[in-house]
Amino acid sequence: MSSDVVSPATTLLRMSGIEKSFLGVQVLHGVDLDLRAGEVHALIGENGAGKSTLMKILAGVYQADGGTVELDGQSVRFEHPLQAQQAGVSTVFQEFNLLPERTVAENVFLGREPRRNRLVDAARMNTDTQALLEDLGLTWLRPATRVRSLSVAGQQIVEIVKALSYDARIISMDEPTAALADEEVELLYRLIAKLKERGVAILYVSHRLKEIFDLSDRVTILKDGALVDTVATADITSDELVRKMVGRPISSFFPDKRPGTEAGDVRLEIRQGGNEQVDGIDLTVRAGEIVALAGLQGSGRTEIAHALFGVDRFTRGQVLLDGRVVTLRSPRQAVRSGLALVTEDRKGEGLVLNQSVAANARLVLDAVLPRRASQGARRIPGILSSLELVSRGSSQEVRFLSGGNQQKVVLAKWLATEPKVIVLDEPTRGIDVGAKERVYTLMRELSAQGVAILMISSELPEVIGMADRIVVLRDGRVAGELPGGVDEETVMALATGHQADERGEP
Amino acid sequence: MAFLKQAAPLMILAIGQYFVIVSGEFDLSVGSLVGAQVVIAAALIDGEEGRTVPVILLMLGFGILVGLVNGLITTLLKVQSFITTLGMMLVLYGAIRLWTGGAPTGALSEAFRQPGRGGIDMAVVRQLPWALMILAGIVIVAVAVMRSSYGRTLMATGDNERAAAFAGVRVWRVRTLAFIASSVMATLAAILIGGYAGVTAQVGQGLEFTAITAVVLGGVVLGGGKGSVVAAMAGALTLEALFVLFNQLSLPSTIRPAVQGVIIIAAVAYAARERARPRHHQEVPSQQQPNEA
Amino acid sequence: MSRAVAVAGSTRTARRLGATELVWLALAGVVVIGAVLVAVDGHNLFSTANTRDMLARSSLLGFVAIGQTLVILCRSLDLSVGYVMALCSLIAATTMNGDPARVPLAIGAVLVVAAAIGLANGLIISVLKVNPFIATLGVGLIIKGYLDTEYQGPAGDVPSSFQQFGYSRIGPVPLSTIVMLAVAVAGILFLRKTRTGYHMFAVGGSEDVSRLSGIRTGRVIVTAHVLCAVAAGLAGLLLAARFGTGSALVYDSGYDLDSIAAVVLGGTLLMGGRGGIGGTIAGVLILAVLDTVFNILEVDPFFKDVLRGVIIVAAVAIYARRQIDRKASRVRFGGDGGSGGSAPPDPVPDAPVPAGSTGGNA
Amino acid sequence: TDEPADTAAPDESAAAEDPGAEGEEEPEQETADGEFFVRADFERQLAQRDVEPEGDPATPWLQAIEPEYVDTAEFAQDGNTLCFSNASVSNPWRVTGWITMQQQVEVLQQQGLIGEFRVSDAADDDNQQISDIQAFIDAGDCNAIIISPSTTATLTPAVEAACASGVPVIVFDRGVNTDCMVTFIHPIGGYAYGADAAEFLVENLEPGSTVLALRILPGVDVLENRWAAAQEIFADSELEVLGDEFTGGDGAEIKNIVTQYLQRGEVDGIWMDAGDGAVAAIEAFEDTGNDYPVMAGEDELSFMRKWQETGMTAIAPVYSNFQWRTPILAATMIWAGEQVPSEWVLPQDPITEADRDDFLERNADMPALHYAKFGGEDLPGFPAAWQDR
Ligand SMILES: Nc1ncnc2c1ncn2[C@@H]1O[C@H](COP(=O)(O)OP(=O)(O)OP(=O)(O)O)[C@@H](O)[C@H]1O
Ligand SMILES: Nc1ncnc2c1ncn2[C@@H]1O[C@H](COP(=O)(O)OP(=O)(O)OP(=O)(O)O)[C@@H](O)[C@H]1O
Ligand SMILES: [Mg+2]
Ligand SMILES: [Mg+2]
Repeated sequence: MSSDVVSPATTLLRMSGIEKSFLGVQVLHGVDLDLRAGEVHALIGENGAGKSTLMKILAGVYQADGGTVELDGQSVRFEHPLQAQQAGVSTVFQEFNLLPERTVAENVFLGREPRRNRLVDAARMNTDTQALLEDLGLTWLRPATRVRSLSVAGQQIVEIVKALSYDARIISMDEPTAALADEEVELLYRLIAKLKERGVAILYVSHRLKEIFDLSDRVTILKDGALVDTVATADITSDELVRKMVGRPISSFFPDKRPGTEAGDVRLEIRQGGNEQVDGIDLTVRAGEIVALAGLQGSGRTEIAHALFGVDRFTRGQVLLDGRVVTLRSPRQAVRSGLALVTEDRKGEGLVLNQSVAANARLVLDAVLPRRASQGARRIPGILSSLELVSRGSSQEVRFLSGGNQQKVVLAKWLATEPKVIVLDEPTRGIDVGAKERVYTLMRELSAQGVAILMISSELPEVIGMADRIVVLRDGRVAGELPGGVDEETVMALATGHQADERGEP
Repeated sequence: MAFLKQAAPLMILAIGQYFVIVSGEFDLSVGSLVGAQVVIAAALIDGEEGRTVPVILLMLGFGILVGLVNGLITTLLKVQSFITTLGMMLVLYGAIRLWTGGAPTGALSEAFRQPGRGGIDMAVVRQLPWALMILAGIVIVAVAVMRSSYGRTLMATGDNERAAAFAGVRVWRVRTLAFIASSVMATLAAILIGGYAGVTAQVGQGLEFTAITAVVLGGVVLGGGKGSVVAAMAGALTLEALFVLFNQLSLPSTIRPAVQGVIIIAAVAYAARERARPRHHQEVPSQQQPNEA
Repeated sequence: MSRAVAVAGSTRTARRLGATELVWLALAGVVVIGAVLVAVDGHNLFSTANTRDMLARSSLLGFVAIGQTLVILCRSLDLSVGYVMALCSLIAATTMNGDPARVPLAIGAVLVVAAAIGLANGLIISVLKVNPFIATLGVGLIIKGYLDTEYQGPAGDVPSSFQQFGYSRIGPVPLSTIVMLAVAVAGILFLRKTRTGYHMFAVGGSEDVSRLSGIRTGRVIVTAHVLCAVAAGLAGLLLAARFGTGSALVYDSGYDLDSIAAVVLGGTLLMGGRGGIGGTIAGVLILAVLDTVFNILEVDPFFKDVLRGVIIVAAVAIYARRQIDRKASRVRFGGDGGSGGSAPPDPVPDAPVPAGSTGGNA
Repeated sequence: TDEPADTAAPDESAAAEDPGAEGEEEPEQETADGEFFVRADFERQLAQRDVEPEGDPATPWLQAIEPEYVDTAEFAQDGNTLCFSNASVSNPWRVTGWITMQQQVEVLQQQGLIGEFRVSDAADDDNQQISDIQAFIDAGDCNAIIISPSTTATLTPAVEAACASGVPVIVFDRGVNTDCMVTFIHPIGGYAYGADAAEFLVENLEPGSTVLALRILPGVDVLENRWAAAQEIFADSELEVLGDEFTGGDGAEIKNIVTQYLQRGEVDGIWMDAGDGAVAAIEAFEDTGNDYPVMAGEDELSFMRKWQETGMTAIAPVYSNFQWRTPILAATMIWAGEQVPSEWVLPQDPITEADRDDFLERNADMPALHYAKFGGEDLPGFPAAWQDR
């Protein structure tokens, strides 16, 4: 598919020189972007490159500090999402934006419920939703189902349906496939094709290069908040794209193992672990080893971490630490047994945002080992400085730190407990390149010290580049185990349950 | 001195309420509890000096029990603390009157009245009230507690319960202890109030709202995780000073609630603005802005 | 696949029945237990007199609780309702001043003043970002100051024509109860049939999500507060009709906390986003039935307080239990054979094979 | 006249229609203002204090001042179910009276004069009390309904409905704006109470002395009457009223306020609209090292004991607690077809230093929050019933 398929390249939207800062940190540096009617325009870049921020500016969630947005040649400035919607711009946000207590139909039509005689026409809302769902081939979704009872993927689909239902001329989608299995991705492909035919412009963010090449006409690459390039997808190879995105060859991105790092005894072992979310999990991690858990979103990786850490439970099977069977019923017991868990949801589960760096860093010590807390806390400044934390001092509230620095505080908090096994769930999510490297280096240092590391990541390059072994999950079960350094397709194939060569090359 | 002596009970209540609020909860039962404790003291002591100490110990035990029940119902049964403590407020109010037949009976002993009423005679200030020394003791303990591991975990729990739980905090225990602290503080306040003014039927009524207002006035955020115990006390002191000021200005007493209402709304609105400012970017702009598009 | 969904769907509905229905079930339970206790005492709970009594007791709290439901659904709270009721009873009685011709004027005045107070509450909360607890407590204090200064006792005179609102009955049902139920029905329709009603659930569920979906959340909160205050104003009118005069002292009768208790007893979440007026009415009726039963059994008034406290907490604890169970609904590998209903059905067999550009021919 | 509203309840409609009542007085600034001061009532109550009540002084609850008897033959009957709608038992005065009433009922039940005694308590909620009264009416088997209204005036329609049901209605303590009941029982009233206290201060303080007024709540008209009478009297005196403060009847609040006034200057006299917490006010003087003030409290024992102990100059105005017996007796009289006064004004004599010790001795074993003139010494339950509660 090439860009000249779309013959009359009417430019619908032109964003130019967009600037945005958070807390004095500039995250967008004069970004330009234009969207043409009937095109799929991919937006790619590393985590934290500013893709979501750009989309949110377009959606009226944030306001740009500088630059202009032109819609049909008219300068616009959206102060409220409603204005964007009214102007024909709809958005699938990266975070879920659904009300769990409301039904699918109510969520889809939220904010613009159909009315008859000034009253909400619930029947029409349901039939319209039903029609929309049927139109999209989603017959298994019921308009009257409560969103709370849907799976993550189901919820993601509702999000997409909601955005489509706006009859918008511009639809931006922020990682819409992140939670989807292959079949649903297929479905999305079909939807996007239909939308293109109608002349809708689609701004599409995804980390999956395959989708970029499958779908897009043009691609804009962001790096560290700055525009790198906008090119026709047909004119670029995936290697080139990655180089533009990362700014250097990927191989040098992941630090090498420290000399002398060796896999020692088995530190952590899960035998046939299972509960309501996962089943038949067998897993071992040795001292000095990095094992990655890969899989699609919702495949149960986080659940394993939670069950291991006593947040949830394994109702079946056994967990062994250093060869001894343990029952961990609470995070407290887990910590006492030498475990640490860096959670995937940094703001929701990792940090107490209104508290200081110091308070966050010593929280686990205070909570679990109060008697040794003060003594243990003395190590913290050293740990923070070795992580190269940038802050205005240890009394600064962590909500004022950048994402990467926040992540360093989380890491420091766990390192202060001197864990024997550390579980890192999406340790680099939303942090910048420099901070990522710091995290990778730290992981190498820890494994050199004999710490067993279980890493969960949705970013395959990271999984492949860092792990000694990769355990791939699918639908809550172990789909297979791969050595580190395999190619992405092999991992994806296991994760989705399809053969890699079934699809075209990226 | 006299002013501080008068303010001491409210400050102590504010400290107790602070523990609960900073952990993200409410305690509406403190007013009823103060009333109940004074009535219990009068009924059980019944004027006999010898019973003073045992009865005070019993009161503390009762206070701990009330806090424990509040805490466990809130944390284990997952009833919102607003409802738990509202229920406790009704139960205490009714049970105490049921027990005493509607009006307080008995009498307090002289010894019981000393902490609230008496003091050490001194040269310069004439008298150093016991109440002030008790307050000072409580403040020192409260500040120390907030600096201890427990205090930090309490703060963390109020800020982000989930993150605290992931860090190994036993949330139910931390919160229950906060409720117990609140009830114990209410008990101590009851000892001072009963000592200060004796038994009356109305004692304690409405103190829960005054205490919550005081804490919020001190900049502590309802919902938890923000504000210091010293600020909460300062809020109580400010509120008490406001009442004295009203009196000094001979403001007609009927109009005082209105002025108080305006002041607390203004103070909290101002604090909300201040808080919103540094992180204003994180929020979607308020929809009141004019449409520029 | 469709089987799995059907199963999921039906279990859902079975669970959903709970929310409001549970409260009505609880009401039925309270009525049955009450009737038995009353019967043992040698009376009949369902006698016309007692039925009237239960209904009459529900109407005043009913008005306030309907309004309170709206604000609580929005994750707000109104502690000023008692003061609004008192003020409105006085405005009504003094405006009428014994003249039947002035009744419409008085009703108009009450509604305007109540709406203005609600507006103030709503704006303080949504614009000044003051916590609803403090905002409405503060507004309540301001009204109290005005009442204390202006009124030294009951004032005004309600013509007997308007007193009918408080005293006349249609069959065993008091007129005020009929009006209250009419308002409740209007409220239910409002929540179920208007956009603003829908948006109240949304704002209570998540203010951020609502805003991102284009809802002007501030307006919704303000509307809820205006309606709540107007409902309290109606309660004030009812008071005036029943008292024949206006009385400031009503603010001490605890209708603020009682109404919140009734709403929560009615199954509405104090955290907002779920619940409704149907449940609230059941909650109010539970309290009214308890009152009547306690009265017939001559339960000590202080013991009533104890019982009420215990019943409210116990009821909410039971709702909370169910709330916890709900989460278990997304089971993938449950003991129930892993049927669940959470995982999206795998293939989409009956979807038409799309023509044109799928991933394959890219 | 037997217009009950004249005494305890101001008749607003009358006041509104006849603004001349206060308009022509054109009182100087400090006098009682407006709405809650009806000069005619004030003067009548003051005069009633000096009227010798009819009846045996040994049973003051059966005495009556200037009674106008009404015939009750139409209500004579054999039925003896007595229904009582109580406003509340939320303060010590009401608790004391309620016990007295129950003791009185027990005696009459033993005599077979009263059968069932049915009570509902409205917990100070007017609306609830209206429902309570309606429940009695609807039940239809009350042979008499006694009502102790929670707020003057607001219960008027409910009381009228009770009258309309044909059952004899007895109202006591606070009044309502109707005269449909068979009898309205009350002590002389709020003006007399407030005047007793104020006059004592005027007599016992030097001209130019300062007085602090402590009040419970705003907006309770019976309490407003007390204060209105006091203002009237203070205005004619040379005393300086420092201020009037609301205390909610809470001892701690009272002590705080008095202490604050003492810090600012001398307080020579204290006027209270009710004696709850009077001891706290006195202690404020002790604790700040000031001389005792001249004090008007109430016949609550805590105050009277403190008064005796300190020997201060004081008076205990009385709002006769023994009135709680009268409605019960009135009900049996009505059933028997005996005449009762349509407005049954009971004596209301303050306790002075002269009879203080006598009352204290009689109540020596009673709890602190008991009222000296409770009038139940001759009832069989005495003293245990009032002690144990
Ligand atoms: N509300 C906010 N406050 C402070 N910083 C923010 C905020 N939102 C985003 N950022 C920061 O801005 C930068 C860009 O974030 P953005 O979410 O746009 O990245 P992204 O390209 O979408 O990344 P991802 O691929 O992880 O979704 C990041 O460094 C992030 O930490
Ligand atoms: N339908 C659902 N509704 C609510 N929460 C869910 C649902 N499914 C999963 N979760 C929760 O979301 C979290 C992630 O789920 P899970 O472990 O299955 O996914 P994962 O493979 O870690 O994927 P990711 O972390 O990328 O979302 C877990 O805490 C799980 O309990
Ligand atoms: Mg993003
Ligand atoms: Mg995960």
